[in-house]
Amino acid sequence: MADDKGKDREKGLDSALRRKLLMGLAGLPALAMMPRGAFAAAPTSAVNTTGLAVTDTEVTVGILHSATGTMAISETGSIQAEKLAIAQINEMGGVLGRKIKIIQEDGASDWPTFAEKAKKLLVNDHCAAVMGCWTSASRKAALPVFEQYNGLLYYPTFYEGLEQSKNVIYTGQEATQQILASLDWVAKEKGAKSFFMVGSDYIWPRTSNKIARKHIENVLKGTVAGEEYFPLGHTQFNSVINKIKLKKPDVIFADVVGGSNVAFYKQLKAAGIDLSKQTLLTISVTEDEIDGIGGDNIAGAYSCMKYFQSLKNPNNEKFVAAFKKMWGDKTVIGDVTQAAYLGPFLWKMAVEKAGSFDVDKVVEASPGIEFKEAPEGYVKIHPNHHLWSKTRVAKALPNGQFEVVYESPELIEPNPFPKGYQ
Amino acid sequence: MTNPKTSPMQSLSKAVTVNDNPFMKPIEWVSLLLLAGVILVVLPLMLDGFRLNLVGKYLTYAFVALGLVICWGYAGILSLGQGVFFGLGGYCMAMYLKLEASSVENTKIQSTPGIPDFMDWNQITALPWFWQPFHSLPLTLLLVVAVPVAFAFIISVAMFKRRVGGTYFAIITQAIAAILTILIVGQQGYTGGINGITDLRTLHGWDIRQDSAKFILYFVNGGLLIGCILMAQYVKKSKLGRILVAMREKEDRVRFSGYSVAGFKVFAFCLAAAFAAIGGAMFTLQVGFMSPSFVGIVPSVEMVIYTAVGGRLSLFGAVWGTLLVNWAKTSFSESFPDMWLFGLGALFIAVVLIFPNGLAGIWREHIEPRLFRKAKGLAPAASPALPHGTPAE
Amino acid sequence: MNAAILPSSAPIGTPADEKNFLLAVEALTVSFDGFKAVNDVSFYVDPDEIRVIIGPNGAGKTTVLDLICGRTRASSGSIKYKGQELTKLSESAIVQAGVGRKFQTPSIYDDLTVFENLEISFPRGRSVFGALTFKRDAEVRDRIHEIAQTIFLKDQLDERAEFLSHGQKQWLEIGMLLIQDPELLMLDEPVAGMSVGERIKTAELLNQIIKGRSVLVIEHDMKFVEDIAHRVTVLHQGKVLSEGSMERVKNDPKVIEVYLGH
Amino acid sequence: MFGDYSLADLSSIFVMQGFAGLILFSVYVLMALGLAIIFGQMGVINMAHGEFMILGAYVTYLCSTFFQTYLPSLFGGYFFVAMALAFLASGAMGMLVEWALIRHLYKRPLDTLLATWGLSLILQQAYRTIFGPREVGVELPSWMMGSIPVTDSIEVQINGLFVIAVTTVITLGVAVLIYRSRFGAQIRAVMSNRSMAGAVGIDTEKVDRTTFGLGCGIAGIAGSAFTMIGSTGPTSGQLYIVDTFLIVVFGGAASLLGTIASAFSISQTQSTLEFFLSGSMAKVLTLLAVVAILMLRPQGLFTLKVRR
Repeated sequence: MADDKGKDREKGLDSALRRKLLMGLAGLPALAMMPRGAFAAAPTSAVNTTGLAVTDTEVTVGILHSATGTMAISETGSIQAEKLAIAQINEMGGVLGRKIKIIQEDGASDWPTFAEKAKKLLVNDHCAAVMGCWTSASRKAALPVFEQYNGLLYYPTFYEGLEQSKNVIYTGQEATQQILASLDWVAKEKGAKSFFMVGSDYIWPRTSNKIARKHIENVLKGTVAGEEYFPLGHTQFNSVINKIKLKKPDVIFADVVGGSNVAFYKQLKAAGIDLSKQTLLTISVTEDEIDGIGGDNIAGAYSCMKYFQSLKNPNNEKFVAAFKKMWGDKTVIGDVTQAAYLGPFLWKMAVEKAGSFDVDKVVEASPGIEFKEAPEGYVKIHPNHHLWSKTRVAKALPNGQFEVVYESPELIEPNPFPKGYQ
Repeated sequence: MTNPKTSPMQSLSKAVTVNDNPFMKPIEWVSLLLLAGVILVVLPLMLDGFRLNLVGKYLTYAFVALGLVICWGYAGILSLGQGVFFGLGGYCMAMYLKLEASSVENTKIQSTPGIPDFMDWNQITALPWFWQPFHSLPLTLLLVVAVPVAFAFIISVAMFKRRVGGTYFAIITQAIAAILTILIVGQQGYTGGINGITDLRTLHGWDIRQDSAKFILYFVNGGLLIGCILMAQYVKKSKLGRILVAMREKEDRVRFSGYSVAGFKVFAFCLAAAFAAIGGAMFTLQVGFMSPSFVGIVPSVEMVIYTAVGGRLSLFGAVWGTLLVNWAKTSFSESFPDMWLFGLGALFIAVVLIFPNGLAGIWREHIEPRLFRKAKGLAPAASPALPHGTPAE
Repeated sequence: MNAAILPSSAPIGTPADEKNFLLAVEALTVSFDGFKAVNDVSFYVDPDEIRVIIGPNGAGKTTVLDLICGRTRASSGSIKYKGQELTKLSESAIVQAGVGRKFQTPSIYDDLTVFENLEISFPRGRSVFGALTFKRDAEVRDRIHEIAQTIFLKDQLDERAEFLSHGQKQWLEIGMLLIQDPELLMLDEPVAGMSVGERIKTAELLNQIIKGRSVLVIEHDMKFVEDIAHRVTVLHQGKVLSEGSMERVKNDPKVIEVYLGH
Repeated sequence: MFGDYSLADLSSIFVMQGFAGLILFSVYVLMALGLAIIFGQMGVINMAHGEFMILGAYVTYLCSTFFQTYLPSLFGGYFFVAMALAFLASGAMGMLVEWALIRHLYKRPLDTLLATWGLSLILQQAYRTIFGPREVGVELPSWMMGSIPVTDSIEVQINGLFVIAVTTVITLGVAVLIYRSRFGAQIRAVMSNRSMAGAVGIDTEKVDRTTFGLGCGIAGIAGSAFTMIGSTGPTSGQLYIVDTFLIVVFGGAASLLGTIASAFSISQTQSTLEFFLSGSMAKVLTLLAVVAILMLRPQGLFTLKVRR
């Protein structure tokens, strides 16, 4: 790393020449981001020693999600939440007295584009932090960029774990946080012994199911009656539904995503599986997904998340009202949307604790940061860069909302590399 | 074969012939120099490291487009599965880089150190056999081309021997792209699944993530591309190139002139696969990862459009087309993300309906005549080597 | 010359010595979904003979040529060319054995020049590797110019083939066969759609090129047939109806009935 | 794997599995029928087929919202109105596209592929702009949901029955139209010999346009019916395209019977494999089998051997 920087400096001269040449070129965007810090007054030079885009009045933060492509469905909520949080922070006076300026880039549901745009946000725009990525694939693609250029990413999605980076704060839950408590609940509450797992065929469902299987077999002493995966976008589930009928598991454990999700629940309902009698536990359905599935089709299923829109607490009521005011009455708020909302606040608090925008100092200040106004209640950053959070189980209602039926009594410690579950 | 009827006009022929079939006509040399100048001199001077790396990434697609000119433009074989070969080449390279990044030292926190991290997460405790060859760099460089070409050979021999052609071939290649994507995503223990093979660091000890490495790789990429253009030009100019054109028009006539048509199609398809594979490997090196999203149908069709925009019969056009579409994509999606798909869709339709010969056609029909009218006396030499006729079916 | 007319029911292998025939077609049958387009056809072509096949539409004439050159595979029967069985060979092997075929509509490469059209037909560099390394040397050029002279196209060598007239295209295709120097030349309606002048020139061309080879021609133009044919085979509904000299065929009551009956 | 189950359990599962296969078969036929007309009869490679289906789905969505808001008493029957409108909307769109795009490309089939791919991108973005990037949930009348218990353990999905019924009606309708009606005779005449058909007084342009519109309209009905079992979003159409083309090609492009036979064999293979293997592997094996058979028999299952 140090070696790289040395070389960068050596190349400083001709890159300045290149930039001048660039200035003459119309049509190439994003070329005006000169290191403005050079002209700043003393306080800025104190809070920004690494050439970030910080002026006396402004600090630049990037937002990097898919606004187009197949993932736009999921990522829109995150963009909205991050913009809301930033607007609220600016209203409160900004960060270290500086208003946040947003540069939004479109990852276009294409992983190299995420890497590319991440690099642009860090190298060209000198963003002090980036809120972004949604799928694991996009994060995996962008991660080396954040590590190489020492950027800071706030990643909102609940995900499979098995990762920990100096340059990322994970504001969603990792798999054990999300799954274990809810499995305990379903075993205790419903007396569940046998489970049937259905998932989309990619890393998150497979890892989550692996963790769930270990827990079911080793801790709950139950059985896994079946484990099935379908290609992303698959829409025919009748065969697996028959298999479920044959095996008669106590619990269907589902992590199907995207368009398949909609097909799965519609066909489940059509096949006469009554979710008020057959327990179904899902880790992939938030309020956002229910919009497409239809509340009627999934009513009665249990979802485990750390956040539901219907949570009863003053923080959340304020948050929901503000969100609807900004983005319209019809919008729904899912778990990831709330997690995305946390990012800007966690960053602001870490910056203020560090007294600096420098990534190294912010990272150093981050562990232990508490956010008491979080809509989900209370979160705290763990030294492993994930959040301490509660896990909740809620029942889907026909109107598309959830009714929380269980909440873990304590904050659950994030454990991205769980021993005994790998 | 001996010719029993010796002609009385042997001397005559030498006088009459003007068609001496040079490797490249003057105008083509100019085009080549122009392209090489832009890629190797102008762009590196003009762009910062970030933008240059982007152009480098685009140029890896140009390899695919180049192959499609031969395979689709000349031989009339439309493949909607070029992503398969791009991906296979890229994966071969990524496997080597991943093994190098997964040294025992780097992976000591894993339960099985020394294997790629995603294998460890999937409870795989030993490196699978088909990963073994990728410990060796020379072998990897060989396999980067050999694996995709062998795959292309199997597919194309099976299909062309049975005279599967045209639309059927296109649809079957598309299905193959779909199958391979599902397989790679599903076998995540061996392939890295949907995330692909990520976090690649060094090539034989040389850190490919640093800016200087990217700078050098850009030139390697550009050089390889120009090498491939020259190779394609050689093929195009050889009798084989003319046979491909002939085959596209009147397959039966070629067959009944004593040629095994399938063999020539297999060659064109394998050549296109080889180019795509080189592009894929360079992509992995410059971008730093490889994932199944470059194998599937959507990227494969997009690569066809690069060729169509450039002009499906023009080698240089393929490169320009690739650069243009990608540049448009990047700048459009930066400024009007919502409009981008409209633009891309309209581009597809316009290229088919209005500019079937793409950029190369526009250049030939509108720009070149004007340019060379001014430069007196050059006009005859400027006539293009490419046929003006209707595009391939 | 063996002028015997073999009845279609002749047992396979009757002819005393096959070696005298350039082409021996015996009991050839092909059916498309039960319809027998060619049904038990046998005929024999001598070296240096011009044989014309005539018959009403749908008689199976073109199918017979397709079968000989391998474009269609026979259901049963045999085709022996210089004693070699053709029904098992690939199309390109049949061509390389010395059988050339001209199609009904001019089948040339519009996008290439006349020179390139002829060059592709030049019998060298037919493998993939051979085509890659093929050199346009003096032998090739001389031969192409010679052929161009023969087919009246020496001034059009550098012209793109699509700009040729219909008659010139037919000649070009004949030239493309000629350059292969086949021992058996099969022509499907070589003068169809030609002007009178072109027709005369074509007859002249054919008479000039038949030296040292056999020619199998399908033609409707009776005047033209009379001009060139050594012998005539009449096909009707996939079977051989009559065979012999033009004079003899013309007076065959079966032939008269078929033609007048239509 | 069946050792632990009673005979009654097993037999009822086999019945239901057979029924699942039947539903999949109907879904495939419905998906492929429109394309069989467009690709099989006209030779146009319509990559936007999935987007025409989704158009039908969106029309159904609009209908359901409309009926819910303005005619709640008639909501139970809205689906039939929706299917008719979906047919009309997709059909009209198809005719427009034929006029603007396809008619220039009849001699360049591979170019129709590129142009319609472009069209599919435009339609996707249009859906996204109009309906938003998220999937929309289509409300169904309650009588269409759930299942009818036949015995204690055998249940029959109502929406499955509905799809089977729709498929049967549409397929019979198309068969009658193409093989028994005057219009069908015109279609077949135009497709086998365009200039001859024109010469005997058939308005070939009109026939082309109507045929294309018909194919797209059927896609619209399919999309409408699939709102019962699948998702409706801007990019949902892309999910269908590979399967659909494989079914048509596997059946032998020009044959309606072939399309049905191929849908049957593919659906049964996949449904059976899915029961015994994991879903992903079932899909891969099915596709591989189809591709392998197509390599051995490129003309597909049903084609006439003809003189070329």
